[in-house]
Amino acid sequence: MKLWKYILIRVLLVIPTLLVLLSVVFIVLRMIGDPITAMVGMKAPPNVIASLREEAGLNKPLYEQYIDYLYNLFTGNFGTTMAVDHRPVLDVIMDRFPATLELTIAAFIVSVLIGMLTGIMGGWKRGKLDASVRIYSIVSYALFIPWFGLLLQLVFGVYLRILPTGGMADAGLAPPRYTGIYVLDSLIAGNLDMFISSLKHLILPALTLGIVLSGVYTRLLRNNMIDILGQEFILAYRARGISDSKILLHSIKNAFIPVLTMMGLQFAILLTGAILTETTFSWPGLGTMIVERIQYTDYTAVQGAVVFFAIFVAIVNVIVDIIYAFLDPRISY
Amino acid sequence: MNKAISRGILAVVVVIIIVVAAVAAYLILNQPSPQQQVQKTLVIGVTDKISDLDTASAYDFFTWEVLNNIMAGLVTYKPGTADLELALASSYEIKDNGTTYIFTLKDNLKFSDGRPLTAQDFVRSINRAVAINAPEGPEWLITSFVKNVTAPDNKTVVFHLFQPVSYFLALLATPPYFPINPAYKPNAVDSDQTAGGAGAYRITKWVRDQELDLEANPYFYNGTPKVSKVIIKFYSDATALRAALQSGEINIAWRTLNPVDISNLKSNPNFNVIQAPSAFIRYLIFNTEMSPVNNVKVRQALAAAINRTDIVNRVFSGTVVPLYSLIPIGMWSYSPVFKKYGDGNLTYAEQLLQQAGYSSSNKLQIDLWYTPSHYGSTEANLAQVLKEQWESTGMVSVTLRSAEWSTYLKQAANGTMMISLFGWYPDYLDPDDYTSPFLDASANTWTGSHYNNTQVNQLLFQARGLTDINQRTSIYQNVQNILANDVPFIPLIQGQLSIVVAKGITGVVLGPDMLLRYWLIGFSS
Amino acid sequence: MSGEELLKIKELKVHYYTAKGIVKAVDNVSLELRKNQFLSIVGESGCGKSTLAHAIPRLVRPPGKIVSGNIFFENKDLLSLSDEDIRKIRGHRIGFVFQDPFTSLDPLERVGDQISEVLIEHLKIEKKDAKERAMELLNEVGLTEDRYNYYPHQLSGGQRQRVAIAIAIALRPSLLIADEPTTALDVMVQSMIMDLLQSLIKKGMSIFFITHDIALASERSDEIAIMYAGKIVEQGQTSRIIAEPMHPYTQGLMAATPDIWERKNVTSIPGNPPDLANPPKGCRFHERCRFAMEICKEKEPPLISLKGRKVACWLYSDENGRDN
Amino acid sequence: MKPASHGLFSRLISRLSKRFAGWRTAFMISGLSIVLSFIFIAIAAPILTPYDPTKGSYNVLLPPSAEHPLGTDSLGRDLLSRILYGTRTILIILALSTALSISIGLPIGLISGFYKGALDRVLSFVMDSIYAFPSLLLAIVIALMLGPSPLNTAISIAFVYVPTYFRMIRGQTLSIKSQLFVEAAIASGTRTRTILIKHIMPNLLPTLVVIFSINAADTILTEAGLSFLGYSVVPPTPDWGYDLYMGRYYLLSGYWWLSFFPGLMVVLLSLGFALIGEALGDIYNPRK
Amino acid sequence: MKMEEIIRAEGLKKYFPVEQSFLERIRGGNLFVRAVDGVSLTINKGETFALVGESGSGKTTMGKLMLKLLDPTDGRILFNNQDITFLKGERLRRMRKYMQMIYQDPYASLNPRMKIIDIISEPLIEHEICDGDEARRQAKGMLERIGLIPSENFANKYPHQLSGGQRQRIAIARAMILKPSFVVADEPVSMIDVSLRISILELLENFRKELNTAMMFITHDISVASIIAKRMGVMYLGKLVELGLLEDIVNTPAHPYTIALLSSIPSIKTKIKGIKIKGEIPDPKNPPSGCRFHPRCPFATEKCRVEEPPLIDLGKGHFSACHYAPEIMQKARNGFFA
Repeated sequence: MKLWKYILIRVLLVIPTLLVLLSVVFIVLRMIGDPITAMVGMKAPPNVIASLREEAGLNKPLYEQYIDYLYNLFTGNFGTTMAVDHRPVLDVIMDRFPATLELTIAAFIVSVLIGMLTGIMGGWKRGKLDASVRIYSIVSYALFIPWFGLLLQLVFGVYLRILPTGGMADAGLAPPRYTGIYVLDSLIAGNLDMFISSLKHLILPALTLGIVLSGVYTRLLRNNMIDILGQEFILAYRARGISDSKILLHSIKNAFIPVLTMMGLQFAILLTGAILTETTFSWPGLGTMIVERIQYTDYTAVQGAVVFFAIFVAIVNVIVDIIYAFLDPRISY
Repeated sequence: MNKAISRGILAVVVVIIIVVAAVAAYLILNQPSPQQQVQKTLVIGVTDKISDLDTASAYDFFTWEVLNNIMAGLVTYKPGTADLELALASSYEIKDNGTTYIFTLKDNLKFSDGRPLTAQDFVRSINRAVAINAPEGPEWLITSFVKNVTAPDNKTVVFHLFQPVSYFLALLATPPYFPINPAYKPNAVDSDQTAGGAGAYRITKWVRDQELDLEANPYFYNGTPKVSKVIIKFYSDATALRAALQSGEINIAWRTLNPVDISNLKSNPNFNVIQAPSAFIRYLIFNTEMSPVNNVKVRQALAAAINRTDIVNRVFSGTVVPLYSLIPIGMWSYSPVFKKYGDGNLTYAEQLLQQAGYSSSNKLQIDLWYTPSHYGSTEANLAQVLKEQWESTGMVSVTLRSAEWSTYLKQAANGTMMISLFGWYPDYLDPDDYTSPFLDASANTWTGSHYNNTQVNQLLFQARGLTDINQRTSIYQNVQNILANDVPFIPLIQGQLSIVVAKGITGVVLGPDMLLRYWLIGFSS
Repeated sequence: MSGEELLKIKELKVHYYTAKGIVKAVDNVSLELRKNQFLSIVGESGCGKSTLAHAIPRLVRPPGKIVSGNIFFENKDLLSLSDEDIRKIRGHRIGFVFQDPFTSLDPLERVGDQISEVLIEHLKIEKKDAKERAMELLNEVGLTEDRYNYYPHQLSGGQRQRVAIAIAIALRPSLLIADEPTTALDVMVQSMIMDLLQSLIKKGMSIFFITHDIALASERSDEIAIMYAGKIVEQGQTSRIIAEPMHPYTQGLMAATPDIWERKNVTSIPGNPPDLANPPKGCRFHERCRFAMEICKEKEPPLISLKGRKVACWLYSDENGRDN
Repeated sequence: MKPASHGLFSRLISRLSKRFAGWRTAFMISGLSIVLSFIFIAIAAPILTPYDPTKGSYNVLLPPSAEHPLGTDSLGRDLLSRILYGTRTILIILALSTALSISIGLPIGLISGFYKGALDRVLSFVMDSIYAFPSLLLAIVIALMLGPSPLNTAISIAFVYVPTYFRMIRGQTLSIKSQLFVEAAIASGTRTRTILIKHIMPNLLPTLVVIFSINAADTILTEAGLSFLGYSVVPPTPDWGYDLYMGRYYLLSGYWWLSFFPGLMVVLLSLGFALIGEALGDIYNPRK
Repeated sequence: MKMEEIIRAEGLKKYFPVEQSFLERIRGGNLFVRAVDGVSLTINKGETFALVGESGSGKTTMGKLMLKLLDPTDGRILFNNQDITFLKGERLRRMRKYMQMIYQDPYASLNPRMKIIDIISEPLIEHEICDGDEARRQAKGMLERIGLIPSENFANKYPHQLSGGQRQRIAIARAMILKPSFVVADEPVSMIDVSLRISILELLENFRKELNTAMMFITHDISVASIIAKRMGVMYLGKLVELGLLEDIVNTPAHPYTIALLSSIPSIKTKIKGIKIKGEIPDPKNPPSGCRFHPRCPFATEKCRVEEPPLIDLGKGHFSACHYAPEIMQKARNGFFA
């Protein structure tokens, strides 16, 4: 069977996955406090509340609300925020999402780079190096993001004063918005100052999240490397007189494939970490948006953001699966 | 092909490492100093957000501040005072027993983009706000008072009111009455519209939740701002704001730093802390029908046990002031009626509790509710300190409970919370706004206090119909005395505005309207 | 029939350093292999035969270690070569076929590329030429050229083992070590693979064949060495040993091997093979030996030459017997 | 000695001692000593500190000193006491949430993996979907729904970890079920109940222990994350994440101890479980 | 002596669905591996019957079908003249008391977390033959019976503390403690060292004689089968290609596949000649038309390609599924292997 058909099926499979996630979101969120009360504040007369409830469809039976909810999401209607700005939720999300994307991609690169480097070294060399690699992987796994971020802020921001402790750019150096990803936008704008400013702001959050996540890759790659290096085909390569550097490449390739499947799952952890990292570094992404909106009990905004996360996760998983199928000839699709 | 991929991966990895290393090296070796960059630019950091750049919809203090800086109305407050002065208008007259206001505009008014500004722009803007009728919007500031608004010619704006309103001029100083640029969508909220109005500044860049860049409006009716470029930087929390201030990234830390940072920065020679009272008050609500706080002695005992100074110091690091009435300090008719219970007056509290039948072996069991984020990070500490204070009588046992804002509001209205912590921002600066919503039984259902005192109801009704300030003052003082006896609410503290500026910043003026005027701020040379 | 000597193993010792203690997997083994000879090492699981095979091209993995001895191959002592020099011999002069064709090929590389790689590595030739040569090799081991682009998982066990052999013989090594190459395969496939291996002798290779099946060894090889508990107990020309097995273990092994063509009374050897971390004193077989004598419990029998073979048993040598 | 002790624990010890060499022992010992000392701290908190962790004083924001080894917080409470008692909070939540997620995840994972079929497919799908979702976000939303309390926090964390247990247990059940000894038991006519209890469950235990210790490390971080965002327990209950969150506001004014020590505790306890998990993972899945 | 049958398979089939993607299923319908495709055979009381074939021939599937460890796709199984094809649940479980299985892998077929004594006594308890104490007493007896002496030393050990041969004895004991009337032994010695194999086979044989148990002995190795079995069936690609007395089949094979199989068995004494065939077992998803062996058969004709040969009775209970069975047999008799 052809790869594209596999891709098609994998993409189609997103629909039930999303349905499950959306249903969980619906069930959980419908149990939270009354969104209308939150919206109108403390001074609204009861008849206004009643009419608003009707308008929002909250007086309908639950299953009808559920169908409406799915229909609206399906048609891309995420509703309007209930607090502060009353803008379309999708706009609010799109304001914030690129920041999260920028952070997660940067952190992802950091974690994979560190994870691959340490994991491969640990698995290949063993000995003392391996022990320190293992300790690194355990310690980084146990790091608590807000605390670790705080330490980095203290050292690099407050004490050494070489890196900013929060935000995405210096005052006046926020690049014009093309994609919303600052590092990219500043390059598009061709402004080096903006680029450096964006990059400087990105370093600490990306390091925090990246290092915390790298332990998983370190561990996985190290274990895979050891597994792979213990396998007979590696011995067979040696028996054929293949040089160590080529064997290393072969073993990395083999060790990397299970890591790829992990990446999809790791992504959920990446986003979890992003919520904490964004909060710690005042990073104006979806994570901080959710935290803010929860504080306003902005029901539609929270729902929208959570749904958006769900879709995002589902899509990333599809992409990872497809890359996986592409790289591993053993997958029969 | 697979080999190519693995080689490709390696190549990419190597390239990334090199790029990252190179950039890091560049950054460390080539430190651009933030101070140099902002030499001619004023950078103001805030933790607030601009909700909406549309006068038809924006209804929060900080957005109003920004709107006041990019727009102007017929009248405005004299900086630092509660006195009104003419802004876009050159003169006005009041007719028909105060139901008609006729304004004449200044000559050659222009929007910040250079378009001429006429009386029709006022009519268009005001009618637009009414027509859009945004949810939770400020349009009631128009519709409750104004029957219609017309422009008989390019320079005249005429308001017809339903009935005389003594503070109508004050209403005209609010954004819904501001003329807005025709670029705003005529029929819908235009949240990200940067065209503004005829204020001191115009917007050059607007990145939501990130920064707002302003430059001086060359067509401003009232001279040239001291600083030609102003940047508002938005921070997600107070700690980030403080860090930015300390790193020199911003010149001014405005709303809202943490109390501890404000008191800490007071002793820092690099910064000036400027403080002014605000009209924001904090208080407790009792559900007067719920046992055991339906016993007035219990409520009085709890009032006596509260130590406001301790709260001010431990929770707010001295950045707020104790409040002994629901009417804020500085407003006419204010009377510190709760002083009679004293502060942390444990003897009196114990005495009252004993009268109510409680003792150290038969403790008063009460629930204190708070909402964890709506009133900021100090809220839980406030609740904890109250618990401590009450429990130090030895006769009270407090259970702290919390709920997020919407649930909290709902529970308040349903009267399910025994004691709850709330706060109040005024809609208009008048004692009525600090008494009727709480004490008038027809208006206080939202509090869930179930407080209903016929005498108070009548007094408040009477005060609303009077115009004489002395008569009203004595009524409000009377009401406050009854409040202190019945204790359906306990006032705790009154807020304070604090602004921290870097040394060398001048012209920071804080008035009762709580809005900062950017155009007055400058660098001392 | 004495061909030129190709491989000479002298007093080789390979030990595994495990938590349980030192496992002496290969204990003082000496062997010779001549050119164009098919030598089978026969022994049961855990007797050290596989370790012996791995030791020749120095492929013993930690915790295993070659402790002492010499391995002379084409007049070089393999144990004294640098890592780089031994690498150049591996795959080039010594081919190696592993037991399990399911695990000895890289699952992520096309089989053809795996053949090409070894050619490129040693001959530094162009990929195109390597591919051409790889296709010839595929033909040589009985596979069609279109298999070049297959991944290992797309091939059957027999086909994979053919690929493994193709890789092992790609550079025409003078020695092919085959470590139980047919154990994971069916009898009919085994027969075909054995035919393929035997055909290599004619192409000038020598084969060092490891098996647990004395019948298979006797059928295919010129010479047999019987290994028990890390030691060679009997070694010599296949026909002679089969006709007259001298060591009691060889006899037992033969008696335990059923044969459909022969009505015979098959019997087990009593007891279990010894634990190599803690081998018995004296002759390692004495606990299971019908003929065990006092001396067997005390002293290890030397490997002596007798009746056209070497055998290590006290039945055939007295205490003052000729040591080597 | 009761024969039961021949089971998991003694096997564990014997395996440990057998594989004494190597880092896994160091990991195990350091992990166990961290976790055990935290358990000791939780139990002995009242003995270890004279102060009430919830009672404030006017001695606010004192730096570490002999009287207050870790200083005092903004309400004048002894930070050391809060941290020591905070151990109780987090361990209680950990115990509750683990008990909950195992008591749900284990049986459904077992049934799903053992019986397969449509139910398994549906359950797996749902669980996989939840598993792929950012756990903290889910926990926040549920915690928000339930309101703050140790039990509610435990429930919201449990909800997030049920899929983890489910997946692991199901996968392990599948692999155990496919092992010959289970088929052998079926072939010899063993009752399904016996197969589940005697053949599958005991073989699940090692996996369960490994997942538990890794999940425990995770749970601690999740709980701390929840309380850091303010959705865990009600103050003045001592809670590391919350204290870190509150302490953060005092950081730039120089009161570093308020946030440093609570965060350090989170990392240490999580590290303890992670070390045990690493060692156990090594023992039950030894690599050469 | 009248042979009394214990178990009979009639036209047994087992098709396993091939794991396919969703789209493939829509496009091409379900694909099946025809692991067992219409096999009939009878095993008599107390008899040892060998089922021989290469991997993928379906011999193990056949064994599991006979024990109802798998549900047949078609055909039926009669045990003691009772149709057990559709037996399920508790009734099937009770039936297992009389039919047991011994597996190839002694390392995987014993629960690593159970003590030896519990492993052996479990069937007694599960079938409520006796209480726990009695079961353990019997199990101890069994331990001595299988040569793990003294039983106290072994009773409380775990499987991993024993050698492969000892474990296989435990597995045999577990099966035999119920005194079953039919046992399927699936390659019970193929993972055992050569020097110990015979002792395991002897143990099996002794039990068989003592309990008059019928045994289906599944193996890929005819030479091992020849030690223990009288009768034999040869399977190829899910079909029974030859059936008869082991001696008859070895001496006068009547199917080319059997000849090829016999030819490839290594032997110490006899250098094989026989026939050599090419290729490997085809994909059981798409078995060849006609005679399934025809693509590899040196004697194949057009008929073989088209027509599937039935199992022809050659007398003396010797059957062969070859169109040219008599000719093949004749060739063999004329010294095919000489």
